[in-house]
Amino acid sequence: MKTKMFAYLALLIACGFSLIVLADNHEEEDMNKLVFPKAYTAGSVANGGKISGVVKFDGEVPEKKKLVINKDQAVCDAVPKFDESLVVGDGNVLKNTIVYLMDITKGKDFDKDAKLELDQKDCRFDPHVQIVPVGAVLTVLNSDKATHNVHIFGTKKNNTSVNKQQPKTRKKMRLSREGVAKAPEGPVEVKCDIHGWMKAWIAYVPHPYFAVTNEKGEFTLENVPPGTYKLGYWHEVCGTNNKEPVAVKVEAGGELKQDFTLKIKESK
Amino acid sequence: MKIRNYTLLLVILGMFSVVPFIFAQDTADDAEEAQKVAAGKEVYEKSCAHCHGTEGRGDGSAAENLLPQPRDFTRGLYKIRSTESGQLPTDQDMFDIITEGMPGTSMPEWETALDAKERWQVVAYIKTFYEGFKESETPPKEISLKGKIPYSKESIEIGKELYTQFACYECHGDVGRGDGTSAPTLTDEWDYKSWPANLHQNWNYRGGNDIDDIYKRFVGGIAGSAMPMFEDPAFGLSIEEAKRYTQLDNKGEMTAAEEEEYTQLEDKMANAFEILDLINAGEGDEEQRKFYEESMKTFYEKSWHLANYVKSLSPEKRPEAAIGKNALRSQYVEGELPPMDDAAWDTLKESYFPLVGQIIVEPRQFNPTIDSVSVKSFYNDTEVAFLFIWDDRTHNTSEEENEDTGKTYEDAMAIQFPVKIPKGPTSPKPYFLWGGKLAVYLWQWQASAPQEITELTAKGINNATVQDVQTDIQTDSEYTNGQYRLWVKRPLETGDNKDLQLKPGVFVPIAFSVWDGANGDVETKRVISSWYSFVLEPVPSVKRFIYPPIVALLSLGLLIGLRGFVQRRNTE
Amino acid sequence: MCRCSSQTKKRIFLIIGFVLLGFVLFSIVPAFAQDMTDAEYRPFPMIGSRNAAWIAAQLHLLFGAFILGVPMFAVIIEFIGWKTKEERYDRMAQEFIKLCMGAFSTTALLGGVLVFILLWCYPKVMSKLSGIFGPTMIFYVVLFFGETFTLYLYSYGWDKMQGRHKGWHLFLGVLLNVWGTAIMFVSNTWLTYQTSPATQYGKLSEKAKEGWLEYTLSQNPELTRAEVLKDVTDATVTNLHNETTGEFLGTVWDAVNNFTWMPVNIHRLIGNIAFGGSIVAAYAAFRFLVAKTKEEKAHYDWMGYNGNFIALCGLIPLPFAGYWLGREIYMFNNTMGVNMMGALFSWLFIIQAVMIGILFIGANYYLWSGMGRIEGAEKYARYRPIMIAIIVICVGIWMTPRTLSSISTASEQSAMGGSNHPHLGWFGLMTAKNTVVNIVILTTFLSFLFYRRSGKHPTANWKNLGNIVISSIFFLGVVVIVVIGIVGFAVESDVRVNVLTPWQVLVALAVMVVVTIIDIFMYRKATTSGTIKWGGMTDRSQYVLILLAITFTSLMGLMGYARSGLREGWHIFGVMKDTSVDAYTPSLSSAVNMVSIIMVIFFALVGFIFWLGLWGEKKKQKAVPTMETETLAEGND
Amino acid sequence: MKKPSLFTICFVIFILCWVFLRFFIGGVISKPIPNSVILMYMALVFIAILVHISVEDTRFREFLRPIHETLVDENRSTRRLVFAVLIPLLMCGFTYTNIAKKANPPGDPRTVHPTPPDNLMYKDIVLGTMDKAENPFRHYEKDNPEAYKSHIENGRTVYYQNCFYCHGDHLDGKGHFADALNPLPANFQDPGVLPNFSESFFFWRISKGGPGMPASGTPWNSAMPIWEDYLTQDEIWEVILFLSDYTGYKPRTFGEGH
Repeated sequence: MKTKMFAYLALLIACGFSLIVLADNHEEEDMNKLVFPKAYTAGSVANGGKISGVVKFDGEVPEKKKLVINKDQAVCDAVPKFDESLVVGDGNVLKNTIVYLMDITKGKDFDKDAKLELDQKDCRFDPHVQIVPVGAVLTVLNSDKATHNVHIFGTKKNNTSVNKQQPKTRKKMRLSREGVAKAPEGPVEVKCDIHGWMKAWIAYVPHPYFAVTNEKGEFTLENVPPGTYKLGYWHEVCGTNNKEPVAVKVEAGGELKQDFTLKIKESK
Repeated sequence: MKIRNYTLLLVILGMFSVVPFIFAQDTADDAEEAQKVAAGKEVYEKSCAHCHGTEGRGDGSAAENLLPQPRDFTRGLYKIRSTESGQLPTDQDMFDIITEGMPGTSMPEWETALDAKERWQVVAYIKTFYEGFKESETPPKEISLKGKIPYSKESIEIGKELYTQFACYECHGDVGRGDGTSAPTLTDEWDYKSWPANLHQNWNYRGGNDIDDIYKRFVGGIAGSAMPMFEDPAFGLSIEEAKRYTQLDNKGEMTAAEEEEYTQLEDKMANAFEILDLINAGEGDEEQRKFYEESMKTFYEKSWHLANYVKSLSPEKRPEAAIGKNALRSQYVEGELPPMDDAAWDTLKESYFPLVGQIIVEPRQFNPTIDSVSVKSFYNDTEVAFLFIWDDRTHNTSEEENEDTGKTYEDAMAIQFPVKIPKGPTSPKPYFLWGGKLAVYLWQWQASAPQEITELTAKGINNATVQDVQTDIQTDSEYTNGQYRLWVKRPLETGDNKDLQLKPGVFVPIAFSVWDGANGDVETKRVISSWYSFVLEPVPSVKRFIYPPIVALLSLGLLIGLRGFVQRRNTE
Repeated sequence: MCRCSSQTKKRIFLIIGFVLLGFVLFSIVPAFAQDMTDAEYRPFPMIGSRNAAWIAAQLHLLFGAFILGVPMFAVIIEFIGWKTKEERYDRMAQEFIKLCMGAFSTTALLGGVLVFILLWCYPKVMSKLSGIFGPTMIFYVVLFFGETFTLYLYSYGWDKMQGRHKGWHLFLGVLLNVWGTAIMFVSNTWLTYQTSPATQYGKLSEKAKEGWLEYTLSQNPELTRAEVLKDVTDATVTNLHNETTGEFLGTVWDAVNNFTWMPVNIHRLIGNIAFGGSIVAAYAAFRFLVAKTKEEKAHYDWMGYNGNFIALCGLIPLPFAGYWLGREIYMFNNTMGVNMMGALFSWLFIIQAVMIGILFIGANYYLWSGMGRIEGAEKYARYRPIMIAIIVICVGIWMTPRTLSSISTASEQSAMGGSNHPHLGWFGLMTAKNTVVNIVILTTFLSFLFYRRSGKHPTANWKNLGNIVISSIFFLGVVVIVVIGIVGFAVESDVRVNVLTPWQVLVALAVMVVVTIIDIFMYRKATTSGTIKWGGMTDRSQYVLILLAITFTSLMGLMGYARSGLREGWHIFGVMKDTSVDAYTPSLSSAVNMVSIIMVIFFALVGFIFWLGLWGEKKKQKAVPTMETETLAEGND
Repeated sequence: MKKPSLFTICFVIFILCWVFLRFFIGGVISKPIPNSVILMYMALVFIAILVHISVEDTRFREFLRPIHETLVDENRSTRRLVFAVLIPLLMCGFTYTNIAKKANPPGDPRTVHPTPPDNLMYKDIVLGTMDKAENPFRHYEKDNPEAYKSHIENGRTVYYQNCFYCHGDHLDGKGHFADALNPLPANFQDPGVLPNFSESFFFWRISKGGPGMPASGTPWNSAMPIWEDYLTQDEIWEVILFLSDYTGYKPRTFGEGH
């Protein structure tokens, strides 16, 4: 009798536990992605505020890892390349972090003139992290004398995978039909399978309040309509703050400073 | 379908009740669909869920050890489609895959296990895992097979040229054995290791191996994998122009005239790509559209040539395993046995030994990369020579220890014989996995010591010992274009009772173990074969000329005798 | 006896000498056994102990089968002759017994040789067996005495006890069969015990129950009496020995009444009849072929017919008896059953199937040939091709092996997709085999029915209706058998073995019984149109009779190998291990060789005995009864 | 047209039977039949024809007539000559091909159903005698269908994590590793497999695998792993439940009184 009861109890606990784990897992999936508002209306913004700041890295800065170039050395190994998943500049500033407003529903429109280019130069994607408005056209350049293939991973939300070869004869390729992201999501991985080390990220976004930190770790979000927002970030290895976004209050015409300090996400 | 036709008829005839009938038809269709999905769920859960997961995420209980991984249906990524890149598959595509399975993977053909109705139901159910199927209003655009170019020597020649132009070698290697320089780093979108196809083994093509299939894979890409949708690298150029361009491109120094020609061609292409982008974006004027269509025609033509070339690389069908009459037969030659590079080897037919992952003893190999080993052999009065040939996409000689496991991963090969040849069909052979109670005799070869063979005696896969007395076994080996060739020569008799002693005319069990370092093969993790047979084919005896005439004479005598007997009987 | 020639006397003395020699050898069993327990095995020179024992045992068994089988139908035929007052039956019965006489002494002698070999080579086993079966051995000797005595009285009193004393003579004949059957039953106990030394607890004697209980408790001190007794009624008690002391725990009856005793008894009883009939038929065929006169030919044709008829009567129920035996073996020990049907001996059963196929085809052939000598039998000839087709197809299914791994090349196997053929593999299953064997039996029965009807015209006014009824019964019977067979593929084997197959057998038997009854009534007052021209048989059909005898003999030899080999490494299965050099099961091919050698010896001996029988006859010209217009079938009704 | 002779008819029937077996049964409707089996069937056909023609004397004579004529008839000397050349030539050719034929390696005669030991063991634990050991979950089928179902589910997981590589998704012995195995893996969809053996027998074969085959099972050559090294007792019993549940075939049971 007793053993049976224990067994039941154990079973019950196990069930509960696995439920928690499952639920956790589910969340975990979203944890690595950006968070978008349900809807966004673009219009003109009068007297918007500005959010800026610096993203810093906290922790021991790992040594720069030189990529092993195992092929096309003549083209690809002319410039030494390093792993770009964690680029820390002087003063521990962190490059390639997306900082954005999570819950903005109304605001400015995208900059129509902005050039959306993903270059492949010296067998490296440039930029490493890129913001692409939903529905926009991305121009992929091939500045190398080598064949690449642009492999943008598919996602669950109807953004099917794109994988197009870009021969060295084709300097410019507009990813129009395939490249139009149908839904906001990301960032998604971009790879060149031919040169396995080439990697980049693209975020399909529905509104323009996204910024990627530069070499100095700086970001700026301009022309933000006054209001209270959740400020989020994403970084390739440091993850997101989706669980505890920073609340910011933007005053009309005001300027807000918000710095972040990121640590390497603990891998499970 | 029927309901729809029926309604259509009614719409035309019954002018007055159009609306309600359409409505009725819609709901009927919906109900039918719902029923189909429900039925499909049942079938799915019995037959598919163990690999693809109850929620279609490709995470069923069996998924752990499978490579390629079972399809994750929640992302709408389907490798084998008849539709263009970035598009969803047609229902027929999904039905076909279920029906025929995917060769070279763990996806079996379901044709015999499920009837057609059930398979369609499963298709309906699988589509519910991905919202994209519901949302897409227009049916996916199928790849047109128009303008197919017949399979011919000329076409294959052109295809071979294009193979380089299109940079297929990057992954598939110079001659197509999947040994391209990019091969070791390829992964799929789920970050699982994937290997480029060995184009010499078309029985492993996931989506079928006829020319149409190859063409579709080429034009439409293989979604989720590293195989991209191809772009004509010489778009806007004719095949001849493209050839010329490649010629010039490969030239180190160009004359001024050539330089100019080269620039011209480049401009032409740049221009063509420009137009291509415009058309893709839905822009472009009538003239540009015309140019685009012309150029695309050339591209499709090239694709057919390429498909023809790829088709030509593999044998017609997978070679028959070396059993029965296909057993490995060593041919007798007089005098010296030919060395590895001798042309004499080409005169022999290969015997084909399929290999599978060793999943009996830990560590196990569930995802083998080596498909088979082919063997040829010669012998003379004192010696026997073997040539072992197998495809391996990577050449791993690394003697460095792996940081994580502390093991070295290198390519290797072991050829296994029993120590004592079984006397007859009922006399037991040693256990096929390196022996057991009965011992086996092994030749072990490693890529790091390509000119050496070690003799082992084993009484179990983890119970092998290097023989104290090593017979002088001559070895030679090479690795080229994704293929190993290993040449071994040994005396027929060694005088060592731990070795196998060979005599012509006696069938000897033979088995293989092969390691692919790049696939993590080490120790018992390897690919293996079960026992096969080989024989030193005896020189045909003279008896075949002596006995037949005797038999003929005897039978004639018998006939005459019979006639005499009948005649006597008649007269009696 | 006084009328006998001096040569006959010589012969009699010879026979008596042989018998006595055998008897002496036999009677020293217990004496020998007691003293020789110290040596476990002694080698037999040249051929080895096992082969020696094998040859002697098998030969003894073949002769024994003959002398046990023949008197059974001799008595019946004698009775028929007495009642119908037809001398030819009486003559034939006497001729049978004469054949028997010669074989009898040989049997005794061989028995003696066998015992001697066993005692010499296997003293420990014999001591163990005689320890258990001591009383039965004495009983056996007594029976043997009775048998010998009765046989002599019966045979040599034949001519004297005609007329008034015929009733007494017949009684002697019956007594002879009682002795004979009892002898076989007794000797069967020893060898069945070796194979299956076990019985159900519920069937044990009180003494054995108590003994076993005590012993079990002493071996498992943690158990209580109640615990052991719980659900024990159905349990198979495999060991009736105290392993430490070697004491036998039950009465002799407990050892006798083991799992396979009765099935083997029945199987052998029927088998002996069939075997005896076939040997007699072969003898008749031989005499037919060498006969010089028409009368002689007619007589031996008739005798061959009768022999074959008897063999057929035995052959038809034989598979059912065999099935029962097999079932009991499964019941006793599943492993042994699997061994028999699926593993070690499975190929033997394919060979058996081939032989039984030959038997059935041969028997039918003989019947059809026989119809050639009956006027008015032609009208049944048109059914013959269909019947041939049915039998051949059924035999084909019957002999299709389940696993083709040893008779197909590797490439054939890969073409089939395994060692089983995807469709023919179904024929290899038991249910298919049971179905076809029932159909073959029914077809053979139909052949016989046609034979019986040949040359006769029923006068019953319901003859058309009767024919329709008979046809529908046949048709329905076959349909039911086939349906049961098909259902058999889908059900659990437990159901199949215990329900479906018995039903199939019952249906086949029912068809035969009902049809026979209807047929007898229909042809009660039949007019005859044709005559049987005895002696008008083809030579071919006589060779078939000889072939049948040979097949029977090999079949018995092979089945003996299976029954004995089933024990594998045991003298007494599960009780006493074979530790001799021969403690392995010989391969099928060596068994086939052995059986062939034994068969050759057997026929040489039989030929010699028959020749002895001819010896005395040469002088007196035999009066052969003239054949009348009657059919024999009538006489056998 | 002249009616063909009995001999011709028989000859044609014989050939037709062969064609039927070789190409129709062994081609159109099923897989090829091994030659030895065809030979066996053809022997039966031959016997059947022989029986039919020889059972009546008149017919036998009619059958033999063409042979007789060819042998002795004055008018048939051309035909006789043709046969006198043809038959020895055929025999000559037949002998030559037989002698010159390349020997094929011996097949793998393997005991399909090896004899199980008396006791059922899991590692060193005796689970009972082979006859008596029962599947501990089998009784749930009647008294607790829910639990029964869950054990089957466990069995399913065990199967698809361990067995299906060889025995196939559909339990038909056609897993993706099956091609290269010799002998081929067991096909549980075959009605001759599950119903003929007890669950204890399957437990034994699964737990001990190829290396655990008894000596009487030789020459064995099975790639079946020793599953007791990887699976628990319960898992083996569960996978047996799953096999029978999926295929609908019940392993052999022994009726009352055994």
